[in-house]
Parts: sequence; C-alpha cells; structure tokens
Amino acid sequence: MAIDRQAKVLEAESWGDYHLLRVESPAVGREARPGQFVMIKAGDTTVPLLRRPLSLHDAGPSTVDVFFRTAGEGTRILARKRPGDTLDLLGPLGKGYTLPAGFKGRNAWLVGGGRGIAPLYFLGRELLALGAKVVVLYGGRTRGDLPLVDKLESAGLAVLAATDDGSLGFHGLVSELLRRELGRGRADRLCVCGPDAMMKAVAGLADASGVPAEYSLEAMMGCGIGACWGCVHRIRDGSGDGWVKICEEGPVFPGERVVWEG
Amino acid sequence: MAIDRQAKVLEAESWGDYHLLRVESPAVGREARPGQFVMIKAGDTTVPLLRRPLSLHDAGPSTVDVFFRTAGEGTRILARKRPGDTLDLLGPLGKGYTLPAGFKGRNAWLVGGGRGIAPLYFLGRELLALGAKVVVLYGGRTRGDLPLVDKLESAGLAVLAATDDGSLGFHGLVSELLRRELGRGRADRLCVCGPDAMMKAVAGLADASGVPAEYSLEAMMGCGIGACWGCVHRIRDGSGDGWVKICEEGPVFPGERVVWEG
Amino acid sequence: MTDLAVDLGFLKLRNPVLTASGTFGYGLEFEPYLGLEKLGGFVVKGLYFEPREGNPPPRLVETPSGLINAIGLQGVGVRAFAEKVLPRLRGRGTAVIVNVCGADDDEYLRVVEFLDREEGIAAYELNISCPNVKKDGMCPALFPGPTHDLVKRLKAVSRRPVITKLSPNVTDIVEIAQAAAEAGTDAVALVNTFLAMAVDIETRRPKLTNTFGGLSGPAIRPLAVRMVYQVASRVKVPVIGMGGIMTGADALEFMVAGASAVEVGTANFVDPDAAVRIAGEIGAWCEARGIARVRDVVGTVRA
Amino acid sequence: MTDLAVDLGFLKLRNPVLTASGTFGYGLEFEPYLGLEKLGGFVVKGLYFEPREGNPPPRLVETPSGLINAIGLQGVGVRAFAEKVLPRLRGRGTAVIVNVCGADDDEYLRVVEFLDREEGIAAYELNISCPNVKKDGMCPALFPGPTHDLVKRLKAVSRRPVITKLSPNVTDIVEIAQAAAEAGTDAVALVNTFLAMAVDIETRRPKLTNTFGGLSGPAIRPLAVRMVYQVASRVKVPVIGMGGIMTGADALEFMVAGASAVEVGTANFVDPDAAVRIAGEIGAWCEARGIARVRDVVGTVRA
Ligand SMILES: Cc1cc2nc3c(=O)[nH]c(=O)nc-3n(C[C@H](O)[C@H](O)[C@H](O)COP(=O)(O)OP(=O)(O)OC[C@H]3O[C@@H](n4cnc5c(N)ncnc54)[C@H](O)[C@@H]3O)c2cc1C
Ligand SMILES: Cc1cc2nc3c(=O)[nH]c(=O)nc-3n(C[C@H](O)[C@H](O)[C@H](O)COP(=O)(O)OP(=O)(O)OC[C@H]3O[C@@H](n4cnc5c(N)ncnc54)[C@H](O)[C@@H]3O)c2cc1C
Ligand SMILES: Cc1cc2nc3c(=O)[nH]c(=O)nc-3n(C[C@H](O)[C@H](O)[C@H](O)COP(=O)(O)O)c2cc1C
Ligand SMILES: Cc1cc2nc3c(=O)[nH]c(=O)nc-3n(C[C@H](O)[C@H](O)[C@H](O)COP(=O)(O)O)c2cc1C
Ligand code: FES
Ligand code: FES
Repeated sequence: MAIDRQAKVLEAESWGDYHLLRVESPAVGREARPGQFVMIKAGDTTVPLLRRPLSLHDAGPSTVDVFFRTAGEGTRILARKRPGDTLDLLGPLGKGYTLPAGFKGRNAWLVGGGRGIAPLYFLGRELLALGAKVVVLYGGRTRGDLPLVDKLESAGLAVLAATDDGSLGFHGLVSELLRRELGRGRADRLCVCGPDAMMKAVAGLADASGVPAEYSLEAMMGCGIGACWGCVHRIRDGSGDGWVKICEEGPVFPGERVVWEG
Repeated sequence: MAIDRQAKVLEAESWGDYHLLRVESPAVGREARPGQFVMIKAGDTTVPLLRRPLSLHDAGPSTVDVFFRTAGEGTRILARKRPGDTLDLLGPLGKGYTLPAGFKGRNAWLVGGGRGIAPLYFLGRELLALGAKVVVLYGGRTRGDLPLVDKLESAGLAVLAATDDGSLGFHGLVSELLRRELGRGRADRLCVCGPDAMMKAVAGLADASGVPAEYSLEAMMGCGIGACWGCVHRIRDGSGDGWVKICEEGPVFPGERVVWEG
Repeated sequence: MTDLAVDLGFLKLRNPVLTASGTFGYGLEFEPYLGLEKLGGFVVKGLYFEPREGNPPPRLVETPSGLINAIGLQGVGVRAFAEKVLPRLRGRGTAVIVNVCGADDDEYLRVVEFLDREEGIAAYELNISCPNVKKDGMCPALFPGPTHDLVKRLKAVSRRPVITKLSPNVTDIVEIAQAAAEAGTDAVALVNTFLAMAVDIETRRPKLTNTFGGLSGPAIRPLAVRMVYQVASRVKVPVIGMGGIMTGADALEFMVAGASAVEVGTANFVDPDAAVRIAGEIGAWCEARGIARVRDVVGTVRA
Repeated sequence: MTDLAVDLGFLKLRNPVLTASGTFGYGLEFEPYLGLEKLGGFVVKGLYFEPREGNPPPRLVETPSGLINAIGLQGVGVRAFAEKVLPRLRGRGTAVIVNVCGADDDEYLRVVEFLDREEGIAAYELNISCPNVKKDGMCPALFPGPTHDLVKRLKAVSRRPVITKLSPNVTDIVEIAQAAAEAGTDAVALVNTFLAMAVDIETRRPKLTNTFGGLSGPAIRPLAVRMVYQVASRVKVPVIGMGGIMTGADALEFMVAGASAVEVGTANFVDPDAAVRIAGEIGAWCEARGIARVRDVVGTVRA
C-alpha cells in the first residue's frame, strides 16, 4: 500500500462516458492484484472532498490502468486528465479475486456489467497466464456501454456480449445470457462485477448450478483503508453475519459470504 | 453588462507568477472602458465559490484581455487555462478612469505597482488615441514583477521602471520615482493602480503638487454588481463620507473623494 | 407543462423561487440580468427604521464552499426606501417582500407601522435573527419567549402577512418555530446564516472587522435541509427553505424535505440570473418526470 | 528549531496534533502510512461497553466541502478493545486517548471503570455528543445540567484525566463548556459533528439510512473556529480544537483562536498521513517566523 501523489498520466482514452487512464506508478503497480482498487483524489480543492475508489483495470511493474464511467464531479474531473498531467492515488487496496492454484485447463467465466468490466480485464489476463480457459460475459444497456470488446478479445479472452436493446450480441440481460450458457457449457468458477441487481441475479444462478462464484461489491467509501467504517456490506462469517468493511475484507467476496439485501 | 459563460480562450501567456489571458467575448469587449473590470468564475465546483474580479487589461470589439498575478486557488485555476478552454465572465462592470475631452497634448502619468499595471495598458492606449502624452511609472519588488515593460513601450507608451531592489530602472519605490519626476517634469493628471500603501504615498504627492489624480481601489468583492454591500470603501460625497460600494461607483475614484484609512 | 405555482395560503407565487434578503439588493441591481417578473418573488435587503452605516470592511471572507458576511445591515432606512425604491418596484408582476429589522422590538414595530401605509408590499419577513450585528450574535430568534412576544406584537399591528425568519444557531429549531407559529406567524423562513469566524494567522486578527459573521452558501446546505425537515414535519405553518441553494436539484431537496417555497441567496452573487435559472431547472425536472404540479413534491420525503 | 511540545497540564504532547475519534480507526490501520510516534497522540474510535452493530448503509454522504456520516458507532466494545487492540497500542511512544460513549450515564461509568484497570491509556475523551446515534440527535451535551452531572460522576470514578467533547448543535456553547469545567473536566474538545441531512430527490428518501448524520470537514471550519474562540476566551480549561482541519494553516487558525491542541478528523480519510503532514506544516510555519515555541501562538488572536 502506497500513496503516489505524482503519478504521471501516460495514456488517456475515451469512449463516450467511458474513460481509460494509464498512469506511471511502480509503487502501486508492482503489488497490484486483480480485484483490488485504488483511491484517487480528483481535483485539488475540497470539492470533491473524498478520494474516489476505482478498480485496477490493469497493472504492470511500473503502470496502473483505471477504467471508469463518468458518474459525477469526481469522475468528470478525472475524465479531463491528459497525458503529462499527474494523479494522486492510494493503493493497491483491499483483497482481490482468488487465483486458485491448479486452475490450469479449468473454465473461468467472468461476468461484467457496464463499468463492472473494469477489474475483469486484469483478472482475465492473470487467469489466462495460469492456463485457465476464460470466457467474459460482457453486458450493458446498449453497444456503447461495451467499448472494450475488441480489447478483451485481442488479449485472448473469449467475449460473449449482451445488450438490453440487442444492439450488440445477446438481446437481454447478461444474467440471462449466463443462464443460457450455463445450460450449454460448463463453468468451474464465476467472477462477477456489476450493479447489485445484476449480481443478485447471477448469484441466484450460481447457487442453483452450484458453481463457486466471487463478487466484487460496491459501497460509498470514505477512506478505502478501513478507518471510517462507512463502506460496510452484510457479510456472513463463522459466527453469523454483520456489517463488514468491504474496503478491508473485500471488495471481493465468495458468494456464500454475501448477504444480498432487499 | 453581460454574462458570457463560454468565452473561448484565444491566448495564454505566463511570466512566473504573472499571467495574461485573451478571450473571445464580443458581448463584454465591445462595451469595455479602461478601469472597468470583469468577474470571472474560476473552476466549476463550489471551491472557489465566488467569482474573482479582474481589471480589463485590454479590450477590442470581440476580445477581452486580463492580466493577473497568482494569489490563491482562483487565480491558480485561471493560470492553468489554455487556448481552446472557456471562461465564464461577467462584465464589463463598474466605472473606469475618466477620459477627459480636450486632453490632446496634455501629460498623463500612469502609476502602477505590480499587478496594478493591469488596467493601465488599456488606459494608456486610449489616452494615446486621444492625443495625450503618456508616461507609465511601473514599479515592483524586482524586475520579475515588471514583465510588461516591452509590451507597454511597443504600444508607444514611455515607461519609467522602478524596483525595490534596483534590478531594473529606478532603485526604490515607484512613489519615490514619481516624487523625482514631479520635480523634473509636469503632469496634468495621474492615473493610479496598485497596493494601498503605494496609492496612499502617491496621493500625498498628488495633493502636495496639486495634480488631479484618479485611483483604482480594491476590496473583497462578493458579487461585483452592487448586490452584496461587501466591497465598500470610505468615500466622500457632498453630504460627508460613508461606506460606498466600489463595484458600482468605482473602482476608480478621484483623489478628493477617497478617504485613506489607517 | 408543470404548474410551478405555489400557494402559501396568504400569498400565491408564480413559482417557488424567491431571492433571499441581503443577496438581491433592492431587486433593481439585477434587472440587467433577469426579468423580475420571472421570479416567484424577492425579499429586499434588511430594513431598519433609520439608515444604517453597516460595518467597516473587510465584510466578507470566502471559506470552503461558503461565504462569511458581516455587512452589518447597511441600508437606506424606511423613508428613503418608501420614497426612492418602492415606487420603482411597484407593478413588476412579482411579489415584493420586505425584510424587517430592528435594534429592539419597538423598532420592528415602527418599521411595520410605517410600511403599512405604503402600497406594493406582499408580506413582511421578520429578520429576528441577525448573527453579525451584535458582537455576541445574540438576538430574539435564539429563544422561544422573545420570538413569541415579538411575533405576537407585530401580528397585532401588521396589515400584511408576516413571515418569521429563523436563526439556525439554536439547540432546538422546532421549539423556536413552534413559538412563532403559536404567536400567529403566517410562515417561517429558514435558515438565516450560521455564526462563524475566520482568523488571519499572519496578523493574528479576525478576518472580519466585526470578528463574527454569518456563514452562507453550499457549505451549510446539509444543516439547513435538516432544520427544514424537522420544522416542516412538526410545525403547522408553511416553511420557506433556504441555505446553499445553487441549482434546481438543491431547491427540490428542500421542497421534498418540506419547504413550500425556497429562497436563493449566495448563488445570486455567483450568477446574477441564478434564481431564474433555478426556477427553470425545477420546471424541467418536474416536466421530465411527469409531475403535474410542483407543489405535489413538497414534503414527500419518506424517512 | 521550534519546540512543538504542548502541555495540557494533565498531559504533555510531543506536538499539538491529535487524530480525531472515529476517523483514525484504532490507529493500527494507519501504520502503513505514518509513524504513530510522530503524532501528538490519537483518539481511538468511540467505545461503548458492549460491541455495537452500527447503522445499516449507506452511512456516508459527501456534501460541498463536507462529509455527513451516520456510522452509528459500530465498535468492538471494551473487552475486545482491552484484549485485542490495546496491547498492540502500548509502547508506541504516543498518547492513546479513548473516546468513551454510553447509551446512558451508567454505561459511560462502566466503560471508564473497566478501562481504569488497563494500562496504556493517557486520558478519556467523553463523547457526550453523538448526533447520529439517536434519531432525534438528542444527547447530554445539548444541555448544561446533564453535561455537568455526567462529567461530575465520571471524574469521581476515573483515575485518568477526562476531556469532555462538546456538541456544536447548541445555542450557547460557552454555557455547556462552563458546565463541564465546573464539573471538573480537565479539558474540553470541540467540535463534534453538526446534525445534518441530505435527501435523494429521485427516491424521496434520506440519503442516509439513519435519516440524520453528522457533518464534518472544511465546510464546518468557520463555525468550529468561532466556537473554539468563544470557549477559549471565556472558560478556564484547556481547549482542544477541531473541525475541518486539512492543513497546518487550518490547525494554526484554531490555535491562534485559542486551542492548545487540535484534532484532525476527516482529513485522515483524504490523506492517511495528513496528521503527520499537518504537524510538519505547523513546525515549518513557526520556523519561518522565528517562533520558538508553538504554544506561544495559542490564543494570540486580537479581536
Ligand atoms: C471498490 C470500488 C471500485 C470501483 N471501481 C470502479 C471502476 O473501476 N470504474 C468505475 O467507473 N466506477 C467504479 N466504482 C464506482 C466509483 O467509485 C463511483 O462511480 C465514483 O466514486 C463516483 O464519484 P463521482 O464524484 O464521479 O460521482 P458523485 O457525484 O460523487 O456520485 C455519483 C454516484 O456515485 C456514488 N459514489 C460517489 N462517491 C463514491 C465513493 N467514494 N464510493 C462509492 N460510490 C461513490 C454516489 O453514491 C452516487 O450514486 C467503484 C466503487 C468501489 C466502491
Ligand atoms: C476591482 C478589482 C480589480 C482587480 N484586478 C486585478 C487584476 O487585474 N489583476 C490581478 O492580479 N488582481 C486583480 N484584483 C485582485 C484579485 O481579484 C485577487 O487577487 C483575486 O480575487 C484572488 O483570488 P484567489 O482565489 O486567487 O486568491 P484567494 O485565495 O481567494 O485570496 C488571496 C488574496 O486575494 C484576496 N481576494 C480574494 N478574493 C477576492 C475578491 N473577490 N476581491 C478582492 N480580493 C480578493 C484575498 O483577500 C486574499 O488576500 C482585482 C481586485 C479588484 C477588487
Ligand atoms: C451578504 C449577505 C447579506 C445578508 N443580509 C441579510 C439580511 O439583510 N436579512 C436577512 O434576513 N438575511 C440576510 N442574509 C441571509 C440570507 O438571506 C440567507 O438567509 C442566507 O444567506 C442563507 O442562504 P444562502 O446560503 O442561499 O445564501 C444575508 C446573506 C448574505 C450572504
Ligand atoms: C466517520 C466519522 C466517525 C466519527 N466517529 C466519532 C466517534 O466515534 N466519537 C467522537 O467523539 N467523534 C466522532 N466523529 C467526529 C470527529 O471526531 C470530529 O469531531 C469531527 O469529524 C470534526 O472534525 P473534522 O471536520 O476534522 O472531521 C466522527 C467523525 C467522522 C467523520
Ligand atoms: S472506506 Fe472507510 S472503512 Fe472502508
Ligand atoms: S461586490 Fe457586491 S456590492 Fe460590490
């Protein structure tokens, strides 16, 4: 865990509301694991006040990539960053997806919705390196929400796209696509990131089919380092369940530990 | 008076802490008079909250120039503006320097300290156009505070520089330079802009020598349009003296009306 | 097309957006920037009976997302207002509300009695909360008893509706609002500014000559929304909400929390046409959600 | 080299910068980012006798230059604290202050009595102001009587110095501070958070599950500085100031206004090393002005 106040922006790319930034940050990059995140300070005034959490979209020995969708002021400010600008980031934080040993030849299905694809690119490449067979189920409202299809494929990841309006790939929710695929093929593990509703639907299918799954949870985060108790989610452990800080014990949790509210 | 929310930045130049921005704004430029100012919104969050007042450094039928020194967050944000960016400005505001008819052939001495030079370039050129003989007494701590000497001269204005450390021109305060010049030559009018202490010193000399003078006053401004009563300065009028809103009746006042506090 | 009209019972407004006292001058300053008739109404600068000098500068300090002011209620007094200003405000097709001030209860009464003889005023807003006038920031609005007595006396003489404007510098805002309601106020307006201070560490002096001032702007919005919600859900008179409103969404937050109308203050300094822009944003928001009447959103928060 | 040590009478601190309760976890979370021994000290998260679940999320909302929290004082309780946490905090070369909470006066007493048997605690900070625990935000700190009684009872049993932490949600902060002083508190700390609320206009629900929360951050600094100034200039016990401190200059503003030491809260979330950075900035500022001892700036404001 490091604070890198002057990480130089190396690349900045945009597709409509979606943006990718690559920054130079050996301190963060070298320790990064898929599913972990960074806390980024947007702007240098007190508005926005708090850092913003973004998943590691990719990382190398000296670089960190983030991929995000503009939501409000913080992400708008980040979207204006250009090569040569600097970024103030803190990380890598949290615990990522488990990369089980002996996963060689097994089937890992990554399910991502919208901006939820962010951590799955990094994860997919690591799983490939472990010799896993990786399929990415990539969903969004419309084709414009799936800007990374080519990038995923050229990384050697098989992509199945789903759009609510049918403008690209399967016509319907990515969870429906998953239901269809579970009927056709075999998954040894699901790695999921996306809106709560989508993850809940996926969790239903995973439980029904008995496929082990991990979910990357979201919550409003004050600090990202376990100090504010703001980011809690209902999580089971041995003794029962309670409010657990997802920035510390998560954001990735195995399905059996997650209590889906509402 | 207009609100121009999307004034395009045409040019941006910097000399250390001093910066010049030229923006495209027919609405503001066409009505602008020397000594008037604009209120500029720096950034698009609530920090800084208020607009910042900047004098008109120059204006044309379709352009407005401002010249400023970085003081805090607002001016820092403005200093980062680049051609193609936009600026949100309100103006022209206030009453400028009087440009007396029949000033042909008379001697106008403009006295500016540091960032106080800002309005005097615009004023000097207008006075030249009226046929006046214009001398600019331009002071600062060191030569780095006098970035506009060449620009003033190439506009046909005679420049007498003064620096506290003697690194350029007269070694001493610009008010001391003025004292010397008043002994040597003849001024028909003084137009002054700078720190309070400097203006007070100049006022002393102007009164002693009986040269009519106008001063551009500064105050913390909340609105720039006479609505907040924040920008008051002690000003004389027929009935006596009181707190007058300098954004409305000023910022430029004739010496006989200004009550110098402290 | 959403109906933006709101009815305070004693006063119908074209739309829920008023401008806040002391931030909109006497209205005329804003004519180059907006049509006064497009406002729900405006509250003129606080008026004492006699003209007032106000405080020596500096009178303003900017703070994070906020503004501290210690103007000291500089103003022309009722006579000059009635002779020079009021005539120019008549027939503008918008509600003119006068913010009434007083050094003591009697001065409040004299202001109201004087203005009662004038036409072209829709209502009085009693500024019983005046954080930056007296150095210790004490005033009737801090205690239920004095609030009740002053409102009662003014209601007894006034021929016009009375809006009581509350100070947020209290332990229990509901108790004060209740006192004003029991004394017969036609509505309550909240919040006035929060007593604040800033110190210059170099000079070791307060940044305001008056030492204390009143904090306004977005910084205080979460505190103001809380108070509006508490008062609206427990006191029976209409509530006019304010405090840091910069956008239509901010205004709607106050309305959903229980405000029948809102006042826009500091935002007028940043954008002279803010109040009209905000009214437009409220309309567009309702429009997009098929809300027929803006008054239907008032107090709809489910806590 | 400026001497940064400050002496609260009952407690000597290496430098005037403490970290504020609830914003610094149990201290250990910050070890990757700063050396605890570089702090003047730190105040651990509020402790009730029993473990507490806290409120359901969302527990945080960001507002302009501010943060509203309704954590609900989730915590491990005194036993787990004494067994698992405290041993790891001993011998860190910094003052460990425990923020004591209670659902009623008796629970406060039980916490103190329990912790009195443990070593490695420098002082207790009584969190008698707890804006987001009870829905109506009511607690002893809002009234002088209950404040006086609670402090008196705790001083009677405690073997350690007691710092009383005040709520800003009151009409007259001086009156409350005075009550704590008369009851024998060794110091007062102010301010805790301001009772606040934010509403989601789309869902028509409060943004916090708890409806209300406490506002912290730079937005409240001008209100906190005002209160620290009022209390320090009128009450005889040392004042620990806080509220929106992000930089050394902010901390010095509180000290010039009368605070003998400061606590840094929300800033710890933005920069995990903020407190140490701020201590450094205070030192550099004094250094550059030839100030020999930082304690010489305390209360030097001339109003
Ligand atoms: C562990 C984690 C990883 C994330 N990874 C990504 C990612 O890779 N790509 C991406 O596009 N988004 C990601 N998000 C969501 C992202 O943090 C928010 O969209 C962002 O903080 C919004 O900030 P804003 O200022 O642009 O919008 P705001 O105006 O602040 O808020 C817009 C919306 O975003 C939510 N939000 C604001 N601040 C936070 C915060 N600190 N934590 C969580 N939600 C917040 C608000 O509740 C609101 O609903 C992640 C969130 C978490 C918790
Ligand atoms: C009529 C007028 C014309 C001006 N023209 C120029 C100019 O042409 N060039 C130039 O460099 N400066 C000019 N100034 C000063 C300029 O407005 C301030 O330097 C600027 O507002 C500082 O803002 P900031 O956010 O950078 O600094 P801040 O951090 O806000 O403050 C730094 C210093 O500037 C002062 N200041 C901040 N806001 C204002 C404000 N709204 N009005 C006045 N002072 C303020 C503060 O009191 C503080 O001392 C002018 C001021 C006035 C009143
Ligand atoms: C410069 C200034 C002057 C004010 N003068 C008055 C006044 O005369 N009477 C009054 O009742 N409120 C006055 N107020 C308070 C505002 O009317 C309003 O209650 C407060 O600013 C909160 O709203 P805002 O955050 O939108 O500004 C003043 C506020 C400011 C900033
Ligand atoms: C997330 C959070 C949790 C807090 N928990 C406590 C607490 O347990 N006990 C307490 O006395 N104050 C608590 N506070 C208040 C802070 O200690 C501090 O008084 C307040 O935040 C003002 O300081 P700041 O603006 O620097 O944050 C908490 C504040 C925050 C933001
Ligand atoms: S974000 Fe602060 S504890 Fe998780
Ligand atoms: S700046 Fe507001 S009245 Fe002059």
